[in-house]
Amino acid sequence: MEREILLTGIGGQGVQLGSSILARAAVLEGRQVMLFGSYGGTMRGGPTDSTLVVADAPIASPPIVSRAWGALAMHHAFWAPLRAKLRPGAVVALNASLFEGEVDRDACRVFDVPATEIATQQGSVLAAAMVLVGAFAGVTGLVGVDSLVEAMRALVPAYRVQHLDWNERALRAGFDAVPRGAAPAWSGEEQAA
Amino acid sequence: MEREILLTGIGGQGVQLGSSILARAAVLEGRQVMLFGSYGGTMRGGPTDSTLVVADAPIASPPIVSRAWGALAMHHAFWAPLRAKLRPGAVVALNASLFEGEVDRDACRVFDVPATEIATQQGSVLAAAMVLVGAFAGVTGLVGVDSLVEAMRALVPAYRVQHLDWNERALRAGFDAVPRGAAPAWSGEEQAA
Amino acid sequence: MTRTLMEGSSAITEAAIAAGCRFFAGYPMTPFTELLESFARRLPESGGVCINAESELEAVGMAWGAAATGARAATGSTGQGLALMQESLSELTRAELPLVIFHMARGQSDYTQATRGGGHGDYHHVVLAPIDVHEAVEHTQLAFHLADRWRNPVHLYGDFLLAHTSEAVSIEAAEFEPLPEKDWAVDGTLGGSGRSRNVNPIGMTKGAKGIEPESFWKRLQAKHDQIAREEVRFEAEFTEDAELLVVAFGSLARFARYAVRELRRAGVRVGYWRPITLWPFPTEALAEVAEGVERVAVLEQNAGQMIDDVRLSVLGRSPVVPIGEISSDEAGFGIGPIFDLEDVRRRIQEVCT
Amino acid sequence: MTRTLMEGSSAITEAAIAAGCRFFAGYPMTPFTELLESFARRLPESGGVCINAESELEAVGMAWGAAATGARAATGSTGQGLALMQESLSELTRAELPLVIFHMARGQSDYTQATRGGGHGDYHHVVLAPIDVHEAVEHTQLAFHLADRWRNPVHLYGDFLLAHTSEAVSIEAAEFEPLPEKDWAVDGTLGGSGRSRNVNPIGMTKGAKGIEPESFWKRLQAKHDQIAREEVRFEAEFTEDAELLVVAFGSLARFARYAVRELRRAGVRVGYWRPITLWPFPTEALAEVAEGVERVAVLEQNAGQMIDDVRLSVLGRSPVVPIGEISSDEAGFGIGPIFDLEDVRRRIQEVCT
Amino acid sequence: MSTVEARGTITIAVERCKGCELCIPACPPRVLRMSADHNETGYAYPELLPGCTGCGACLLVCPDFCFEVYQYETPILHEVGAIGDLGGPES
Amino acid sequence: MSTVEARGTITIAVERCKGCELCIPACPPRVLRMSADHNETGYAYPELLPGCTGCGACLLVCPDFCFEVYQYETPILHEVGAIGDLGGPES
Amino acid sequence: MSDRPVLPELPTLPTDAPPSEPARQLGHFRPRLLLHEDHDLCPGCGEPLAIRTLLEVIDEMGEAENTIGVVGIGCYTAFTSTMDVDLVQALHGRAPSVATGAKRMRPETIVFTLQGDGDMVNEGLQEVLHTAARGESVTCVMLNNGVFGETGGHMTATTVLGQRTKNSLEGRDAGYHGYPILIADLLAPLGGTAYAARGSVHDAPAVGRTKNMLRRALETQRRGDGFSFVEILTMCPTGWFVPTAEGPGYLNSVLGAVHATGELRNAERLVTTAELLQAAKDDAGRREEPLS
Amino acid sequence: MSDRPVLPELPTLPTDAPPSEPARQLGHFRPRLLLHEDHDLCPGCGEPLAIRTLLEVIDEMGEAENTIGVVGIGCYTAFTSTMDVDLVQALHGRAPSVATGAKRMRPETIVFTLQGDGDMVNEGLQEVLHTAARGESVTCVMLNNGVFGETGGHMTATTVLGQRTKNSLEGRDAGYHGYPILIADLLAPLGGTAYAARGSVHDAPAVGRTKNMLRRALETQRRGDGFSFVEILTMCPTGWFVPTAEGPGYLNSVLGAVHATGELRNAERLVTTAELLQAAKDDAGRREEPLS
Ligand SMILES: Cc1ncc(C[n+]2csc(CCOP(=O)(O)OP(=O)(O)O)c2C)c(N)n1
Ligand SMILES: Cc1ncc(C[n+]2csc(CCOP(=O)(O)OP(=O)(O)O)c2C)c(N)n1
Ligand code: SF4
Ligand code: SF4
Ligand code: SF4
Ligand code: SF4
Ligand code: SF4
Ligand code: SF4
Ligand SMILES: [Mg+2]
Ligand SMILES: [Mg+2]
Repeated sequence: MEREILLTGIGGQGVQLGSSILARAAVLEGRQVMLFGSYGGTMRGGPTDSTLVVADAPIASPPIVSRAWGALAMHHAFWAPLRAKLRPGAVVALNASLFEGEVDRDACRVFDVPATEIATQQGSVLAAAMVLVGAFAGVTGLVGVDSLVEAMRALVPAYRVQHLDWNERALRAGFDAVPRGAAPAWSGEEQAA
Repeated sequence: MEREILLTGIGGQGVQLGSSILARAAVLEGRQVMLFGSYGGTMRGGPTDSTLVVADAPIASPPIVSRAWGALAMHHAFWAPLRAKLRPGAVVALNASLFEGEVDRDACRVFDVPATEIATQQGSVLAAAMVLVGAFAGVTGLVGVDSLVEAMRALVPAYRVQHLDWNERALRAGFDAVPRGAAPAWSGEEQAA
Repeated sequence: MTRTLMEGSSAITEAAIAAGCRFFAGYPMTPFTELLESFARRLPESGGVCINAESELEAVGMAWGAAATGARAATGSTGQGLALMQESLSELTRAELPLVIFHMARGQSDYTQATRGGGHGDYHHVVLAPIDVHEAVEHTQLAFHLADRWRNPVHLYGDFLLAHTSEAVSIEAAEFEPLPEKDWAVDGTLGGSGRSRNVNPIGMTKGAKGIEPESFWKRLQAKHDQIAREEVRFEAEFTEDAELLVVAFGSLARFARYAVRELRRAGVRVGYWRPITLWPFPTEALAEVAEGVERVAVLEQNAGQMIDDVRLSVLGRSPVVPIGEISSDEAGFGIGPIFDLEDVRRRIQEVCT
Repeated sequence: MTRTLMEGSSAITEAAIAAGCRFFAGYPMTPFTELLESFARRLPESGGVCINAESELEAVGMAWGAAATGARAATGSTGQGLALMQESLSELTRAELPLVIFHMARGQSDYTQATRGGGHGDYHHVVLAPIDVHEAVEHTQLAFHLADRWRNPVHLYGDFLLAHTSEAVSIEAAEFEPLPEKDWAVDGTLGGSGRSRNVNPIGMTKGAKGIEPESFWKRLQAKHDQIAREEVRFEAEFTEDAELLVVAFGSLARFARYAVRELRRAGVRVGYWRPITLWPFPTEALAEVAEGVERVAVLEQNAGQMIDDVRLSVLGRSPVVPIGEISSDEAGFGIGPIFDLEDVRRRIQEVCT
Repeated sequence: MSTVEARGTITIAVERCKGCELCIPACPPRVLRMSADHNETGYAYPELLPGCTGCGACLLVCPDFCFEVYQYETPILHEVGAIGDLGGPES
Repeated sequence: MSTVEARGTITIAVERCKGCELCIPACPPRVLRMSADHNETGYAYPELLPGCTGCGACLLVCPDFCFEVYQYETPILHEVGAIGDLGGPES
Repeated sequence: MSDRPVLPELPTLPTDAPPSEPARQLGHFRPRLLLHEDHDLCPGCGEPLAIRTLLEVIDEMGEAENTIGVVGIGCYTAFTSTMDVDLVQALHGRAPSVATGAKRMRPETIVFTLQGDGDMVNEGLQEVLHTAARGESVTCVMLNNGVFGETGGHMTATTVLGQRTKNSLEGRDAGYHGYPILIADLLAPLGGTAYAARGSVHDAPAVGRTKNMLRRALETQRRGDGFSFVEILTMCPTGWFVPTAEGPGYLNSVLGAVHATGELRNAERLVTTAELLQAAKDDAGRREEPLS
Repeated sequence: MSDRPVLPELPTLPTDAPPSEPARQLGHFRPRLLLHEDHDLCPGCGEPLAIRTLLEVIDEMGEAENTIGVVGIGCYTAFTSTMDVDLVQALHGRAPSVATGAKRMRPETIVFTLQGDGDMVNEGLQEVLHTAARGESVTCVMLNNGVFGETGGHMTATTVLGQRTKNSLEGRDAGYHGYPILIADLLAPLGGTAYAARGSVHDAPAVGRTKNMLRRALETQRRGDGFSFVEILTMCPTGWFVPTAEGPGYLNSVLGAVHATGELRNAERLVTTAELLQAAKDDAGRREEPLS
């Protein structure tokens, strides 16, 4: 089974870190993983997106996918191209605090997460992406929340150690903010805790 | 009729200037001309040679010839490769003042010209090549001596104006130092004055 | 064998270090920057040297000096930077220096640059074009080996996709057949011995006056002919009974391979063929395969570059048709809309008649 | 029409001046030095500017700036120097600047460099390869015309032999069809107008944010396709009933043509064919001729470069055999022993079976 | 209640502002402060308090060309709270 | 007749000499002069007159490595013509 | 966020429209020679300030219709499509040569280059030195932020010791990374150089001084006196990894402490950066002395 | 021909064999580290002298078996096949980078470059500046004859005003050709430079002083103090269009009057060429004063 997940947002919103955390957590849980992150130049504020494929066998899919099983959207700005790639019934976690405009709720299973609000409560507005990542894991069981936390702690660079605690709280808060396992990624016994 | 003429010597001996004078004189006389001068790097003293083709119709021959009708040799150092290219009966003018070693006098028509000696008498050892050029013209009638002088005056650069007189005397002395028309380049009526 | 999730650029770096790379120099330019950053971080930690060269010309010069001492050395850049290096790249070939060049292109429109170069004279570089991060790890080690084996520059042709794709890989030093001693390398010790070394690109021999370019160049030609015979690598699937053969290389081949497998499952008699070495191009292997097919379709992300090598292999045995095109994102990083499975499938199907 | 005896390098200079060349910059390297010297002497006298640039990179940069103002401009070098210019040469194509490049090679082993370049991306330069000084005079003027017509760099591929051969030529400005206004050229006057110019290689449009590389590059591809259709030039002799076709270019073609004529006189059914434009290579013309012959022999002074273009034209219609080889004098200036009529005749006869 | 004299005023292109805050310390009378709100792109932006002199410093240092500056023909007066709150120039 | 003391002497690789004359002014006692003859390649070359001090200056300035220099353990005397002809150091 | 306490009780004045009272407009959103004000450069970037200043000088000198600019490759390249003067986009490092070719063919125009430290002091160091030595009558303007901003904040040849960059996260170390090049000191003494100065945009007065330098440089060119050069220190908070609002302070205290601002050459007058620094120190000393 | 009258009446001593009287040999035809003495350089060329001196210093310092040389492209390249030290032949202009790579991989060796003015100050100007600023522990040796000798005597970036070259037959003109670059003045003040000096080979004492400079430069490298540089003025009668025998005089009076010889940097001590010239003038003044 190959689960393709797309993540989009504005540069600096933590999309790249978020997708790395999901990917690394999946590796920790023994999955096959492929992750492609594309960020424009380096100027703050441009579009940023990321493609993640998690599977239970070696991945044949190329790193850019035309059809995705799930998505995390931090902002409405880049929704249209993302929408075009979703398979029918795709699982979508979106940051309801920022997201404006229409979402096609019949075609996909949409979970609204007030990520920026939750993040602010947990200590930093910067951790909104963590909330969304936690929420996506919660809804799908793609990975467990402890793997997320372990992956996050390994990925945050030393000079950002002050972010560790917010991030952990944000991941866990996101995980808990959604109906657990409402859109499972794996069939029955494989489901993560 | 295409007349191929090879000139060789040591860099600085005036071979390039000499061949240019012959070539330009031929143009003055309405001939078709092709001249190829090859000089190694710029260090003084290396080998230098030149290939001249003079014809009475557009030239088909490429600028490097395998077979030559005539030759001017300022020094014995590069005689062997030159010799290999001479047609049977080729006309050879050599600087007898410097030339050492054997020359195959049966196969070619050799004219010994004490060019360095004559040049010294005419004012400068540097004009030896002029003597040889004059002599070759004298023997073959390839071009006339007045054309040679005119060509030489046009070619010597302004900052070398002091050379003009030596050179003219050397050209004329060479022209006169050999049996006039002994090995004619052109058939009857075309012969230059 | 622990697997670690690594971006292509990091994986290449680790593979290079595992292969004994001790020197790296480069100048930033996307998507080579990513490689430079990871070498700058990792090489000093592992006892090597990474210099943030002030320009590409200086980078390749530094790598030249390091390689001349016998150390395993590498440099690289992307299109523009590699264009600047062309003099050095062709002359390195004549100096017979084993240098690895990470040719991190913006897409596939630098195929000709990688395989023909723009240096002067007759010369060739081995060009390896990995399809994914796993193969990039393997090729990186192979590149250092081949460079030493042949005393010739070797390119690894990657792109933005490869640099930015993370996969879980495990990196261990690969085993290769033994290599000859580098007795030609300068270590400074032979001064005054009458046998001191002279690493040069002009065919000079120590003690001998002058040079003999013709025999020197002919010797190199013979070496390149031998490489062309011995180092050809390619990948093929479903070629036995294919009516249509799809040829692609590098990152885009992964899309082609996936699409061909899908079409096969759907019963379409389509085959897949990929040159792993872009030079030497697997001409004979392709000629053989092309014999039986009705059509050869070349999928490449450019105006038509590899297609010449395909035509030179097929030589009229069957029609060769381009199914790729110029395709780019807005930043020009080479992530064009052609990197799309459905698009690739459609392109293949369109010539499936 | 007075004829003056001129070395190839001087003749080219005079032709360039007759064509309205107003700017030249270069850095010495045999056999380009000869050209630089004569431009340095003659251009200022005729109201132009010649700069002894401090390096090849600076030379091509200066020429870029001059061309951007709409002036007819040229630069050049030989192999190594042109290798250094590769970034600029490919980007000049994208900046759509009409620049003439005197590609004064050391022999013929820079065929690939001239026709493929080593810059990045999809691009092409027109390459004219004159056979003698007369044709060099004609091609020099044509080069400036084509550069302006297509807003694309044009090379004149010469060599040591061309630079150093003197012939009696008469130089007069040639007539060509009228050219469009250079309304894209910067003259400094449009600041503040909202319509100021922007000569750039990245497909920027003044006033528009960002760039769209894909459509920009595709437009260039279309232009190059058109050049390839419209600017093909070649020379052929005795091809109607030839059994063997000899293909050669540039200086060496003069030897081949002479030898073929001699052999024809001796009754041998041999033909001669020469690409005048190395790019666009006259593929269709050659394909047509190759249809009827038994064999195509490629005479070039290198390890085999043009032969790929010949094979790409012939595409298996008849066997293509190399009859040239690497051949050099000791200084490496490219005057090898192959420049010998008897040798060339022997090579042709050997494949005449 | 007291009044503050304004010799000038400004307009601010709030939507273009990227919230860099360079204008804040640049204003000699310190009459700019960052908004509590965010613009469309999510950035806080400067707001004008009474006391602008029309000196143009904000315009000179704003990287996003957000300011136009005006000098009144006659200074105008703004009513404000206790003058001490202004946090004006330290002098 | 008089004598000149020589504290040293030299050997000259005449066939390698390219006649540049750099050694002539370099010799402090001015005991080198150019030959009237030419070597095989056609160049005039230096000849040694009595009075060499073995100072090595000629060796230092010769671009063609034509000199070896020796210092005698005991100076030797050469018989020469009128001493004034030597044209030695101007002092 | 600045440290100043927020004072919510103060009234906020409307700033969304021109004033209704009679007033004279002093400055526009953008200089006349900029086509529009939008750009993608980072918050707090110093480059737009320098570009505004340059364009204003050209306009004020009346040279808008007589100017050719040559732009290098860096973040400032984004302005090539919006600066409303005739422009040539050069390759990375090559602008001075391109400017040379343009000026030689259009000697009556004002020709300037706009380059970054990476463009000029790394990739194209020899271009600008040769251009200056040749005495080309062009003006090179260099935006110095001590990093390759565009590629993500890597060290350049002007990065000062101790400065944090993407590949010197602990700060540039002389032993490992070498020393910064003071490009103005290399250019100022060359025979062909007529004017050389170093300005900054860290605050409004600095912008004003920089504007004067640019004017003097272009006047030098207009007089045909030789090569002219203005280096401008600009903020790059992104590349430096400092909070946006701290950019100007960091620029002045860290980069400015090495690349000191002032005029290095004006016709025959020639001073070094070391002398500028010494003079500034003397000045500061004097200022600290009691006024007595 | 020299002006000195020929004195045919003096006896010519035999010089074709070593002396028969007991004598100590002071010097050999060639330095030990040269494989043979034949070379194709022009009569009166200064480059062989500089190369001899360099090789002698390496030998005398006991570093023959611990040295890597990197050679540029110019007439001196002919010596790459005869210098008996481990060598790397670089491309035109690239030697300093090549030396950097070699030194970093073999930090225990002495690494030098041998380049010409065309190689270093034209094609490779930025290489040597960056290498020096980086403080690479290598020694760059530059043979300055003010021309591209190898290509036939064209003007380089060091050609002095008034000097005749193949493309400045009337002498270099500042207005048309620009000004010469004093490369040692650019290198000496850089942060990474520890030693910089300019010598000459126009006569025997100058050769001796140059030898000392080379020794100090290599000692600087051996101590690991930073980058070191020695420029050596050499004759090129061919390129200058002067009679061979007049080469040394022309070198000293024409090139030497601009590129004045002396030490420009030794650790913290730093002077400019202008100061060297002034000092020489003062000296000459003093010498001309009556001793009283
Ligand atoms: C030949 C070449 N090498 C590398 C690059 C990649 N590159 C683009 S911008 C840049 C850095 C520019 O630095 P700087 O001039 O300081 O400008 P900044 O971005 O700091 O404003 C680099 C290295 C390039 N465009 N061309
Ligand atoms: C890239 C490149 N451009 C040009 C040349 C041609 N070239 C060879 S030697 C030389 C000049 C060398 O000058 P310099 O270093 O001063 O040495 P010199 O000959 O004066 O000793 C040049 C331009 C070259 N070899 N490579
Ligand atoms: S114009 Fe001056 S006083 Fe008014 S807001 Fe701007 S900086 Fe402050
Ligand atoms: S300086 Fe400009 S962009 Fe920055 S906060 Fe002020 S108004 Fe906004
Ligand atoms: S050793 Fe001294 S004295 Fe003797 S010949 Fe040589 S230079 Fe003259
Ligand atoms: S210096 Fe040497 S080459 Fe020159 S004349 Fe004297 S011995 Fe001959
Ligand atoms: S990276 Fe630096 S220079 Fe570039 S736009 Fe951002 S702040 Fe400005
Ligand atoms: S050209 Fe000049 S540098 Fe070259 S060998 Fe001759 S004299 Fe020496
Ligand atoms: Mg910068
Ligand atoms: Mg030189």
